Amino acid sequence: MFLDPDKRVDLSTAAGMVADGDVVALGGGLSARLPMALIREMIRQGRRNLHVVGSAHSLDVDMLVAAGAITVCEESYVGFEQDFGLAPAYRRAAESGTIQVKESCCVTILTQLRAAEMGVPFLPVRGIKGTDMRRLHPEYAEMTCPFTGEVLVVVPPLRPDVALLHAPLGDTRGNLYMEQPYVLDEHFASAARSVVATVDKIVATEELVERGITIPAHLVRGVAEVPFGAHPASSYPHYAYDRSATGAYIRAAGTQESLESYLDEWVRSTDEAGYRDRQGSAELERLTTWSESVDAWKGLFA
Amino acid sequence: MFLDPDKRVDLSTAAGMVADGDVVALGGGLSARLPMALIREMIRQGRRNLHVVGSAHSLDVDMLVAAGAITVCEESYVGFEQDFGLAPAYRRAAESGTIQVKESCCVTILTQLRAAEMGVPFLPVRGIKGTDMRRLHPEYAEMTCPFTGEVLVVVPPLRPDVALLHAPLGDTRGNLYMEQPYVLDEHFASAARSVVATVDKIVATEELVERGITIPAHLVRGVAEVPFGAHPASSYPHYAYDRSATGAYIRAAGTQESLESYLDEWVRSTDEAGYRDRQGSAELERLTTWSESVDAWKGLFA
Amino acid sequence: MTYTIDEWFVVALARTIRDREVVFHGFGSPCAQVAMHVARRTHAPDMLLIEGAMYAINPDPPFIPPTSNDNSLKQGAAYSMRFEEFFDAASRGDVDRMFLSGGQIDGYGNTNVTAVGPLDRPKVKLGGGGGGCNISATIGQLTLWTTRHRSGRTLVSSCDFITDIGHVTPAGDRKALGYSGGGPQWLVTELGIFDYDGSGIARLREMWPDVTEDDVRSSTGFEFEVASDLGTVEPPSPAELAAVRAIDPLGVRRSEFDPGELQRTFEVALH
Amino acid sequence: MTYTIDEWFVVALARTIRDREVVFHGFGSPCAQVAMHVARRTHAPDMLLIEGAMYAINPDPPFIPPTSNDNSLKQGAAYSMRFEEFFDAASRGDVDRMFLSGGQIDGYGNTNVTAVGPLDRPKVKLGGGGGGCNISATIGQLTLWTTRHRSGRTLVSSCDFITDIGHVTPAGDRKALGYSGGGPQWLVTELGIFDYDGSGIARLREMWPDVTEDDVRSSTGFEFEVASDLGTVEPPSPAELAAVRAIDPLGVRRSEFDPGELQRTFEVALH
Repeated sequence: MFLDPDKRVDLSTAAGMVADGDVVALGGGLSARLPMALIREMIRQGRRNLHVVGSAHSLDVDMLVAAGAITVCEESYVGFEQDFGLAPAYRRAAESGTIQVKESCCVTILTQLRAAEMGVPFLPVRGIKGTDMRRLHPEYAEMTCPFTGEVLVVVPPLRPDVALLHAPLGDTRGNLYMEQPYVLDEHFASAARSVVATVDKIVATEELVERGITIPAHLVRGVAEVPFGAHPASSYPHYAYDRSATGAYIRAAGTQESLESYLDEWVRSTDEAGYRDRQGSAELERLTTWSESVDAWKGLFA
Repeated sequence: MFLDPDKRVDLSTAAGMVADGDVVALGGGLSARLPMALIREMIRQGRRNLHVVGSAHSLDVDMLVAAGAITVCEESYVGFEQDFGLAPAYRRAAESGTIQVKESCCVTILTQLRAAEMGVPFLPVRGIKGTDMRRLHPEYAEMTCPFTGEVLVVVPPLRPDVALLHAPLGDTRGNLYMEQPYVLDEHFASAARSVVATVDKIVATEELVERGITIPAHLVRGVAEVPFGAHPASSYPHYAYDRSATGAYIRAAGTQESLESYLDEWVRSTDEAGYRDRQGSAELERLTTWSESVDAWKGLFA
Repeated sequence: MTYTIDEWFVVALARTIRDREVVFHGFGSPCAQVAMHVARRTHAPDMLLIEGAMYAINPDPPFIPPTSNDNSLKQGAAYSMRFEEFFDAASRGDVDRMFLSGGQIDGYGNTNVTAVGPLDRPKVKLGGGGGGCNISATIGQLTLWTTRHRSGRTLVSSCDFITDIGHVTPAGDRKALGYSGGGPQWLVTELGIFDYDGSGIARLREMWPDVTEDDVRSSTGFEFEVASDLGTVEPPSPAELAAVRAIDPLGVRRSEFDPGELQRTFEVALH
Repeated sequence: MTYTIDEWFVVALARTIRDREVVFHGFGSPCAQVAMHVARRTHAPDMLLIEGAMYAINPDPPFIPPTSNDNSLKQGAAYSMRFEEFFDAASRGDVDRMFLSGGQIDGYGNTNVTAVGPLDRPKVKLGGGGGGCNISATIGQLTLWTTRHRSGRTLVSSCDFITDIGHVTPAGDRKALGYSGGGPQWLVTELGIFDYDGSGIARLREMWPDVTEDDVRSSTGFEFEVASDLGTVEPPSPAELAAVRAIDPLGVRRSEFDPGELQRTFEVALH
């Protein structure tokens, strides 16, 4: 556990807490609370050979794949839903065999995290049999229930080296406040060897207590304050999903060549302050207007 | 799941949702949020042959044992801590063999509830080996981990017929608000076939949402509004533990004979309105003064 | 007054829900998502609607956004489940119905959302199954759907990869696998509606009025039975159409359809 | 100025805690409970204190109440763990120390809180182990304590029932059982303080000044070693005594002692 009273670090130090080759859990899901500033910073630092794990993800995984940072991908889904469809870089890498796809299922990942949390070396899952998932996971086994005689698939613990989480609010000790859905973040925090977090804003502990702490400080190794640190994913209650910025990525991702230009322009040639500048403060502020009216909110997605 | 929009029932109907011979999970723990009004009502209704399960409990179990309602007791602890010591009726019944003591451990019960929640027929636990717990639980088994070769004890699911919970606040749909510690109540609610709840007060759903719902309505079969329904256990934020009323029970419990008189006077000869009258409204109101000052709070335990 | 195939399609999906069912859709499934809200606002007011990816219970979203993890989708919900709370409920059999789609769907209702072609070098790497794989085994009944039937590549004789299980898999049927869930009950496509016969094979029950049995057959890679009372899909009621338009003002449901399909327009019959 | 054995006793317990440890006590354990707060207020300010039964992290209770589930015990805590959150942390080895007592304690530090006498007809049905059984296997180190050593019935040659495991059980030692926890490190009684030798047997290290080695031996049912540097328990510092009195104004810690023991009074030495 992490007992330091002050866990604040800068983003570069935070991203440096991930080593090449680590098993990395990615917090949030789809277009919500993705640890994008950490993703971008790891790309700047040239991180390699990551084994990423998680549930349903999108830009975070696709951008890491595009940057050549991922060797093994063990997510339950990577894509942009019906809106932008398949994940371009992920798809290219999977189809050309440059990453190993160990696609999993939310329940299986949850169960493996629970095994790590509970300190047991295996746990059973009800499904999997009859599907082709074991072709991707020869490490699973089967056991016969001593009570019912049923044969169930059993899975080993999943103990990520580090969980990268983004929260709208945190304090200097590393307590984090999130809004639901927490997705797997609570389980990542307990199962991983350490949590490295970004928060849009560091506030007094009292403010977090008022709202309710989601992830307690003793699980968190470092916390970096990065405004719009999840952008273009959402970080409610502060800002909504930036559909337009995501669309810009998708358009650039048509070829690896144009994607490299995108990464150079938006990531490698700048830092997070520069990233925010280039996105434009008016554009970013617009994402915070979701709460003004239903029309304003809906307008963000039109 | 329970989808009726109005789950309100009177206490008698609520207690009637427990059948003789049921496996009954008791919510709360020690001196907090015990479902005492339901316990008393079940005694009035002459409920028999219950198999109670839970973590660390006190007056709820002891009183049911005193009334002859329990056949099997599968709690991790029954007693009155260092303050009043061993549980008098439970102890007599255990020593004379009139109840079957299947004492368990918090982690084991949690694990068995999780198996029921997860829909799997077994789960492993790390401990138990080396202890004598299996002398009380021949139903446990052992399995060899296919990944590590370790031998672990595995336990079957625990699916109570009904979980009896007390919450300070609820709504007409059956949503419940509790303060921490929730103890096993959340797991009981998910693992049991149904939840029957008492609440000190039924309030608007909006008020619960403001505070945060602990147990969602779809798990709750019936909810009865019973002021001081946990008394003499605490139900924060409303009232603290009534040490003096608990002491009166302990003094009466010295023999089964005096305990019968106690049950006649405080339970069998009256209803909950009468119970509150006999306790005295001034005495009950005093328990709500805990929040006025540290001295007032401390004074309740002096 | 006219309406379009996307509207009628989600109404048909909505009708597979019975009142007082506990129903879930996954992410990236706007047609199923809109359908659930239509059902709750019309014939199934007492269903328990679990909003996919938010796990919000009975929300009243002001609109359907183009992404499933947006907070608009929990507006009005008194309670949101935690991730594990939903998946546990589904695994232990407390969820009555789930909507599932697939890049490939075979005659038994097995679905593939993982990869088309060989696994080590797929022709198309699909997005992945999310949480469907395990809980397809245990949820009460499944409503399958696809808006890509006409492509001829979706309803296939055999899936290249089984992500979510139907009635019968190469490893056995549900009973042999020890699964409590009932499996696919309906398969709704932009051409027609299938149910499943006693052997677990899709059976054509209804078609849209602008579709012929030959259209269906030429687009379907597996052999299927045809119900003796093969009929036309019941048109949407004004209330159903109004519900579709109210819940999905941005038309997110349309993103599931090929642009050509969206040209299919129908007239409200005047009685 | 004088102080009493209960005060000195909890100070001795407190000293078994090292700074920056994650420490837990069970319910019904006021001596351990007070000791943890004393440690946090004196030599271990950066420990992580997990309040037993409340699972509150680093609370500053205004007083110790006579029951472990009282809300006073989470005052000032920014966070309280859920039940499973604590027990999972303990089970996976993230908790460094737990305090454990027992109606019977054997030489290896196995404890019995279940029943004295035959299991089907116990002579004394004890309260039960709560959550100690499983996590005694996995928590880093254990501080055992009893205030009933002098009774002669507590430190026994062999427990009638092993609820929580010590260093060696009839089924094997911790290594053979596959347990990662280090087991008992200290045993603090109202007569003296033991640690454990390489074979896992209690070894007398210190005694209170009003206790003789014969007192200890005649009250102990198992054979034990005596440290070559057998000494006297270090008296409490003014800061430690002040902390005891501040955290436990109701004197709840005294409920663990036989009334006769509470007469043991000591003088603060003037230097």
